[in-house]
Amino acid sequence: MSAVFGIFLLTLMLITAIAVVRTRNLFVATTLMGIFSLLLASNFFLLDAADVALTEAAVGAGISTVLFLSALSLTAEQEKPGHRGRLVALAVVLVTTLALLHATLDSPLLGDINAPVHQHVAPWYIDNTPLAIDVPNVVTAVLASFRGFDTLGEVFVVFTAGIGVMFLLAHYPQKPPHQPHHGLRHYLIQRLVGRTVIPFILLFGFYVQFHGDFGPGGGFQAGTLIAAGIILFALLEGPNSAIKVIPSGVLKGMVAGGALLYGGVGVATMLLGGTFLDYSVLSSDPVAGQHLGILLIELGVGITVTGVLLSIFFAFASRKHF
Amino acid sequence: MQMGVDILSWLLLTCGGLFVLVGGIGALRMPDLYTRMHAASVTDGIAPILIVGGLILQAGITLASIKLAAILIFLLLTGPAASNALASAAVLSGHRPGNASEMSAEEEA
Amino acid sequence: MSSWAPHLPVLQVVVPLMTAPLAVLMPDRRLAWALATAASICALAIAIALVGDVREQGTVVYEVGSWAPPYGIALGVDAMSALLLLVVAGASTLGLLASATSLPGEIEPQRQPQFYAAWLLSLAGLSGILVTADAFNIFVFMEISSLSAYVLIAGGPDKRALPSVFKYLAMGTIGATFYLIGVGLVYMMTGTLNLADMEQRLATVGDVKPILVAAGFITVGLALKAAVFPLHVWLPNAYTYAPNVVTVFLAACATKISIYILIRFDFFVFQGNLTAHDWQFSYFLMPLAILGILVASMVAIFETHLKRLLAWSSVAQIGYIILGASLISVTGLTASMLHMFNHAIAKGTAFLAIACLALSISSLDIRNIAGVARHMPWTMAAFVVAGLSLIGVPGTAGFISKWYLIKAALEMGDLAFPLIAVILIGSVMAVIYVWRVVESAYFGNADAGMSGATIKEAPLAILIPTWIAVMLNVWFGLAPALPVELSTRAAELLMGHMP
Amino acid sequence: MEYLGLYNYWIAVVLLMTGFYAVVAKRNMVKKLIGLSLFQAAVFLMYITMGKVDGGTAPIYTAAGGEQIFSNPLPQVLILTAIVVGISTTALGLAIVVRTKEEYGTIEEDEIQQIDEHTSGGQQ
Repeated sequence: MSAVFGIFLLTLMLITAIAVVRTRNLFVATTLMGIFSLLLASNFFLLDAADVALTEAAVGAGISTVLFLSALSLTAEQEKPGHRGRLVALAVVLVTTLALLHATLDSPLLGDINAPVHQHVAPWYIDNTPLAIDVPNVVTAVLASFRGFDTLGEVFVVFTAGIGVMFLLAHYPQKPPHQPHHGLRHYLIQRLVGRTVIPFILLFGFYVQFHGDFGPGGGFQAGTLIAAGIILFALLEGPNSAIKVIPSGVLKGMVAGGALLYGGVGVATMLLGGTFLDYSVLSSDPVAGQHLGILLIELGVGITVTGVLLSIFFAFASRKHF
Repeated sequence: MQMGVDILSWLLLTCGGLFVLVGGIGALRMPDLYTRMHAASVTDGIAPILIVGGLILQAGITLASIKLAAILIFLLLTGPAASNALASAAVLSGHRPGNASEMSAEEEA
Repeated sequence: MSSWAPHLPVLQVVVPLMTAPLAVLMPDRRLAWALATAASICALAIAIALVGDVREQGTVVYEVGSWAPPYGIALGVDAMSALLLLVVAGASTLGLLASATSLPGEIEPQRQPQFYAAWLLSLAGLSGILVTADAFNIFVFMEISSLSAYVLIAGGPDKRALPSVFKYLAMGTIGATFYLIGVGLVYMMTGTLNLADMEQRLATVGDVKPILVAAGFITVGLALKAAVFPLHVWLPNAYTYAPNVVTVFLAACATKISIYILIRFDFFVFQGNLTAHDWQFSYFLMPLAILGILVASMVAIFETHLKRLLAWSSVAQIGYIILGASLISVTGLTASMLHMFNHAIAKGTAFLAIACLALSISSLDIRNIAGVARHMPWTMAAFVVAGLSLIGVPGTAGFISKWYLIKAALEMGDLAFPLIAVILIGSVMAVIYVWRVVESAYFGNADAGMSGATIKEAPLAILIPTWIAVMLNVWFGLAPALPVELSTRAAELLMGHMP
Repeated sequence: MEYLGLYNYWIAVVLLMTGFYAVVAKRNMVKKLIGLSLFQAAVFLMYITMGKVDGGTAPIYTAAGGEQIFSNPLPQVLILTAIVVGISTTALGLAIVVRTKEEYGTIEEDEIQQIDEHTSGGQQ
């Protein structure tokens, strides 16, 4: 039965993707991308990827749409028609498509149990997580401990994007603008609804942050949700009052602090005699050490992601129309 | 007893589905922005109540039904607020709720 | 250092990685510069220590989080990665030393801490790629180094940097995602991500369609990232409009790391398991390399902007490196690894000289530097040595790798003659485009160019790193024992995986 | 029935090509970035489809315990990393687009090339 749902959602997703490419109005394209991300997230959920569905919904539908809209407000709304180089592009695309379709002919079918993917490394993770790390959510265990070095690299990718945007957009052609941008101040309904909903969004963000070991969740999703809550506050009350809530000095501290916390845990495990990011040395009982290690690095991830997403949004929002 | 609850929840889910269908067709068929928003807010208003109600009946008295109720409250709070924001933004950007012909002319210009 | 000895491979990445957030928090640009240079010098020291370990033990292995390789992520430093670690750390240290004088003219002081943080991240990303032995981990570090490279290039004063870095971002991301597709297909058929483990499990799977397509996607994706001939369009503009110091660092090592991944992935995983893959590999890459050498050198000859001329020369030299690798013989691979090392020194010196020139000459056009040698003797002397090394004149580093390349070509039997012809034609073209610059600088009449009064010799602070690079050029030209030994061991390691 | 299993992969391939076409053919910089995120989203779908096991559930040990079939956790971990890499690239790309708009006044690549040829013509 769920195969029918899968096929329906996938086809809907394909239609949205083609609509995104064909439409010339960029705002429409961005909204369709939001729909596309939501369909992709529900597809992931159908394919038993709960963590990835939560991330894709929060990042793809939420933050990505906010970033595109804030960039579009500073640039153009309509794409100019251009037909140059269409045939070359089609040729290149067709060649790659044939190559990929050729690859899928021998690949294992969806969900068949004895595909090579499920034989070697995956069962070891599923069996050893309760023993070595004793954390219900196997994905968080693999993400944070077994392949912790990947996630360290990932935090620094987010960190690079954060300082990159701040570095590029700190360059004002003229004097940096200080015009009072008061947001939707005279929209009473939205501000009231916002004021009631924002605390619950932040609460849900913290829940996802510390619930990452037991159910779908973790640093990235939590960082995105908390950033979304504060961005909603900035949209309603205007970026200036939001910057009063989180001044830029604190933001820079969060961006650098989270990454340093994650790396610091790694260096601490080295100082305590283990290898880099080996949490079992953090406390006498190895399993408790793993718990502590995973909790700390998820916190570092959450702080960095929140700091980066907020500083990127404020970099876009505080820019005047030129 | 279980039979009755199943039939009721099945009924609620179907009605919810129908209302979503009505809202979708309305959003397509209506001439201008504001009337389309009326149709679209059907899928925002009555349809979630029916569908989530049906699901709560299916889930019975468990943690899942409390979470479903929370989702319903969240939807009912943010849906109308979003439509209100959209409508006032449209009015601000000069979309007069005139008759269809003048509207389409203005859109073409 | 003894207590840290076992942790060296991971420290090579962690030291620059952890100092990047610290550099952002630095209030003053000089503090940020000092921190960045200290971290780079420390990375160089670790690289040198790792070279020592590799020469004793062959391969230094490190398990992150003490999980066994196929389950956790393992780091492996062998002769191949040790050689390139020296290149990356050395180029970064020289670049940072030169940035103290060259950067203030290009980037406002309050933005410099973020610039140095991006620089450290690029260094950490490149070292991470060289150190790790996990296919997906390579993708993550590739993204760190690419994103920070985009930030470094886009930060420059020249507005034309923006569209060229956008093209680089689009093509770089497509290249990285092609690599991700390739790794995904191989993972689908083997179930593991560790390179060594992948090779063993591939033997049982054999020539299945997804693996063949995966090899294709990985080769094309990495060729795109390495600016191999037909996919190089992003490189000239990106290097020309970047800040001068960034071009020194990126030209010296950024594209070579993608070639390193291509060679390591192909020889360690595919060569042993796919039938006739060596034939596919060489007959796909050799024509591209030959075309790259000839066309790029031709364009460089007619180029007037100095940095763009050297950027096109980089595309040609990448052609030499790919040519060496596509010969699939021990000498061929040694020549390829050697040329990665020697070209990094030669091109690094050339761009350092350009950075010195840029301090007193606004637009780096050949006509504008007429007769500049009289006012800037040291800078132009450095450029001449770099040019000689690019050509491959005996006594400079460039000669050694050209020599091994010709030796490898000789072993190819019937193909020998055309290959040697291509190498020699490439060198002759290099003579032409280097001579055009040298002739204008030394023999051009001064009054035609900028007025003589304003040009004065570059300050000592930037001349020291330039001349350290010149000394390296000559040193590794006369006594190439270390790079030759490491390259030969790397080549034997790679050829060991052949069927 | 056998081809139904490959339907996910075929949709992922067509999505990949839609994104790839948008990046290669479209001249508007924002549309290129949208194409890029489509291109990456398709790769995510391909990875997660590999990890599905028939009758399996999300790899989370619930209190109910007992013998459950879990889907493969590893592709999910890789895709969590790849999603964040995708959004970071998009954010950086958008910052470059905003800066290009301020410097050139347009975000269409053809017009930027004309402006460059025009100004560099003068300077050369």
